[in-house]
Amino acid sequence: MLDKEAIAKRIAKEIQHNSYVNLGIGIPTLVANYIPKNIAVCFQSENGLLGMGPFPKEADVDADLINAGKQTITMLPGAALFDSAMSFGMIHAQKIDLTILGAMEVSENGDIANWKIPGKMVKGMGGAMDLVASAKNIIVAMQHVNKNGESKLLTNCTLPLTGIRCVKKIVTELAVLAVLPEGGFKLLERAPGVSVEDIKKATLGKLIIEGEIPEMAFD
Amino acid sequence: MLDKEAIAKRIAKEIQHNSYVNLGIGIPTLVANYIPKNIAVCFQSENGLLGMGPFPKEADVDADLINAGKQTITMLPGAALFDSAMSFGMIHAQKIDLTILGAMEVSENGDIANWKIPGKMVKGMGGAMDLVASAKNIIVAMQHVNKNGESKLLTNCTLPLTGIRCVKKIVTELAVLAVLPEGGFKLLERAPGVSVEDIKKATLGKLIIEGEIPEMAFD
Amino acid sequence: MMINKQVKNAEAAIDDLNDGQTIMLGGFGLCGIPENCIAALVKKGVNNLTCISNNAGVDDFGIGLMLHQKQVKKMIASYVGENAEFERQLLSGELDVELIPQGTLAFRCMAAGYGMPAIYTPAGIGTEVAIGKEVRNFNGKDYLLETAFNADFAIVKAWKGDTAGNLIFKATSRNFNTVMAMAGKITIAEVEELVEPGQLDPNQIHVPGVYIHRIFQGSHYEKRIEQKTVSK
Amino acid sequence: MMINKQVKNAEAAIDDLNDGQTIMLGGFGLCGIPENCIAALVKKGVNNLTCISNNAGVDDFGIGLMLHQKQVKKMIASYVGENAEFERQLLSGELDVELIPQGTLAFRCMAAGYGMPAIYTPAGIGTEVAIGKEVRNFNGKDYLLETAFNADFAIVKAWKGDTAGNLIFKATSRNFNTVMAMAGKITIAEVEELVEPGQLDPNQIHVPGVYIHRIFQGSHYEKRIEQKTVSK
Repeated sequence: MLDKEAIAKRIAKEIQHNSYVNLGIGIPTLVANYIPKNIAVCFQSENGLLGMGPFPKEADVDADLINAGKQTITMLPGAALFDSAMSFGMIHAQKIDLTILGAMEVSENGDIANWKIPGKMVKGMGGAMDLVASAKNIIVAMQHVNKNGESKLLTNCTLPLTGIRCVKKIVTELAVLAVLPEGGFKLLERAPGVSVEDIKKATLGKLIIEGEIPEMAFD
Repeated sequence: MLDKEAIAKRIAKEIQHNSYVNLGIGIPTLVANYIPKNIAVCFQSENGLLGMGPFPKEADVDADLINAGKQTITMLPGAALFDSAMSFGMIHAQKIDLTILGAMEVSENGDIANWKIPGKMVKGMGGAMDLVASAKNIIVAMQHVNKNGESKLLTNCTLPLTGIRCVKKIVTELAVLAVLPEGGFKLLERAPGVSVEDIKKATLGKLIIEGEIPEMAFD
Repeated sequence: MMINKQVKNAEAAIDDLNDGQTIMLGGFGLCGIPENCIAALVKKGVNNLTCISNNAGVDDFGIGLMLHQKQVKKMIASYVGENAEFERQLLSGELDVELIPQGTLAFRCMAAGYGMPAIYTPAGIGTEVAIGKEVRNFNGKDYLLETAFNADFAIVKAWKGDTAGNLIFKATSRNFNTVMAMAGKITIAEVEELVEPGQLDPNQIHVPGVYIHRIFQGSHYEKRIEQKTVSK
Repeated sequence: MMINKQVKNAEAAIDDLNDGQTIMLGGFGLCGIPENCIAALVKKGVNNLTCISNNAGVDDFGIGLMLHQKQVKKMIASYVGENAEFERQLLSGELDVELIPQGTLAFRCMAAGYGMPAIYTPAGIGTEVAIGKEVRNFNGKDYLLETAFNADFAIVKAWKGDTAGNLIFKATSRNFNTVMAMAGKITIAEVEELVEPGQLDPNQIHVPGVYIHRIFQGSHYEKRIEQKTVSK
């Protein structure tokens, strides 16, 4: 079983050289800490920044420079600022190569629900619906089961959708899975110490297991 | 009969305090020379400038600073630069109060033709179709008749249209005329030395003459 | 002579902003919000407003101050988390809330500023956001038709401005301020530093003055930070 | 590590630009045109191109150089005056020409850069530009539906750029260069001055590097003036 940092570390391996990446709030934000030095990557913050850097030193905190999670941040050399329209324009024009975000549910055809629980507080979708409607590649970082022990990998989502047929890959504390174009969660890797049987038990949607499933490598 | 400078001078009187104005090529460009000192006006050049100033001194000529007629120009204090999309965006959003442009023909319902003569060279409409489709107020500066002595104020335009039902006022070497919402050229002023009869002869479309027609005043 | 948009202060700028009107408020979270104008709106006590803004402030700052006084009838936003009074008014039915995707919010402002009556966006396809909206397929992909906003006032906050109305923003405080500035029937800009025409580089202006109807230099900016995060 | 878009020169930048492709070329008149890339296209002799550009250059400069070599099959532009060879090819039927309103040209580029499949514009309503196009009424006004451009390459010219692809333009040479830069499937930027990341103020960048695929510092800019006008 992986902790949040390990999930982020595993996802970091998915990031390709020379790519533009949008990181959602939560585990996705941690991914930035695990990018290998030899990989050129540029992080977009959808409130209007490309080239987002780490959190600032106390003395460098600037109220006018925040990320989409409202956290104070810094800019790296080569950063560019723009407005919200251009930001979502570049998202819709697929200039962002990879989006990593959290989810409450993912269905076996790649639908995602992550913005609303009816009857409970609704905080709003923010930029998530734009990101999932347009991203070339979407990786979901989430726990395999919810607090009640119920699978979050379903045949169909039960919560209001954020987007349809968009998730390409899922990394959980138990496994790495691809969402196949024809539907189904294809098991790619097991977390250390996790058996295929454990993953089967935690997955309600169609799980596809072909051949030996390797354990995740982290090097 | 007015010369080109006098037509420009008469049109300059139409420009209101605190207005944004787009001037077309030809006579309209001359209008800028006759704005009273107490009138605040800002000229837009649709290639990307608000706050266009006079032509530069020889030493200040800059190939990167031209107007929509490709002439070298200057910027006034308070000028702003932008791209072609924003430029036409502000035109379509009616942020420009007045457009002054030339025409080959105007019809009595306010249609305008000024971009193409079939069979002859077609230079293109440039920004004219955008301007006439959106401007709050359009004044046409032109000769009353063409080189063959034919009226350019018609019942219907014969040349390919640039826009429909858009011209509000016309200033020619003979007269100032309003295009009425219900159709028709309403004669407002005569040029010095020009009779109502002269204007009647030169106008093919519906001419509306009510009461005494004053001679233009210039001061 | 350059057109002069300067007004004395926030009170003068919002003097004719009345009950029942629709207003846009720039900012993302508490970053780049028009603090002076919000304070003036609270003081003026104008009511039954429809507010278009990415967020609704927090309990005791930003639009939260207006919510506290129940000045807002309807809120159009993309994210409204972290605001207990907002939640209470939403659940009690006092407040009408329309949540829309953040890009849709930006594009509906931009459409207004560009004279486009509507735009197409893929955001929300297949979700409850699409309910009742026109869906159209272009090149194999579905899009929603979303209409331009129609706001009586847009209220934005810039870093620098000149009396001709030209604006320059700093860092990520630009966010929705540009597109909203372009979208208002009347646009009010408050700036940290107001200068004379000619003091700003025309090449660096983010919003040309033609979009701005009133401008003033604000004061006492608090610029509250929602999530102060630092690295050691 | 920042993504590096630098290529050696114009020849390297257009190396895989092939016969029959659609290319956008920035500039208004001869102001802000990608002189180095045009020279390289002429030298390479690539043919049957569809060119999208506001103008077609003059007889012996700009796109006129490509017309002279008959490299252009189709020209999409808003204004093509003052070009005798262009006129000859148009009248002889050698050249296919599509004239569109200047705003429509800008918006069809912008649509591509913003992921919008189409936009609505009032320009051309009631004219021959509207023939065969969908007309739709919004709020009592008619608009034409115009689709986003789909260009294999966009070639633009900026004043300053960094190796991450960020661009800054000077004065009115910005024109179509920004929206075309955002619209190309592959975008090439030539700049007068290429600097390292961190040398440009992030607040002043007109086109973020994410839109740029290749960038190089051009040389020997002629920057010809079409209409030199001076005051005494």
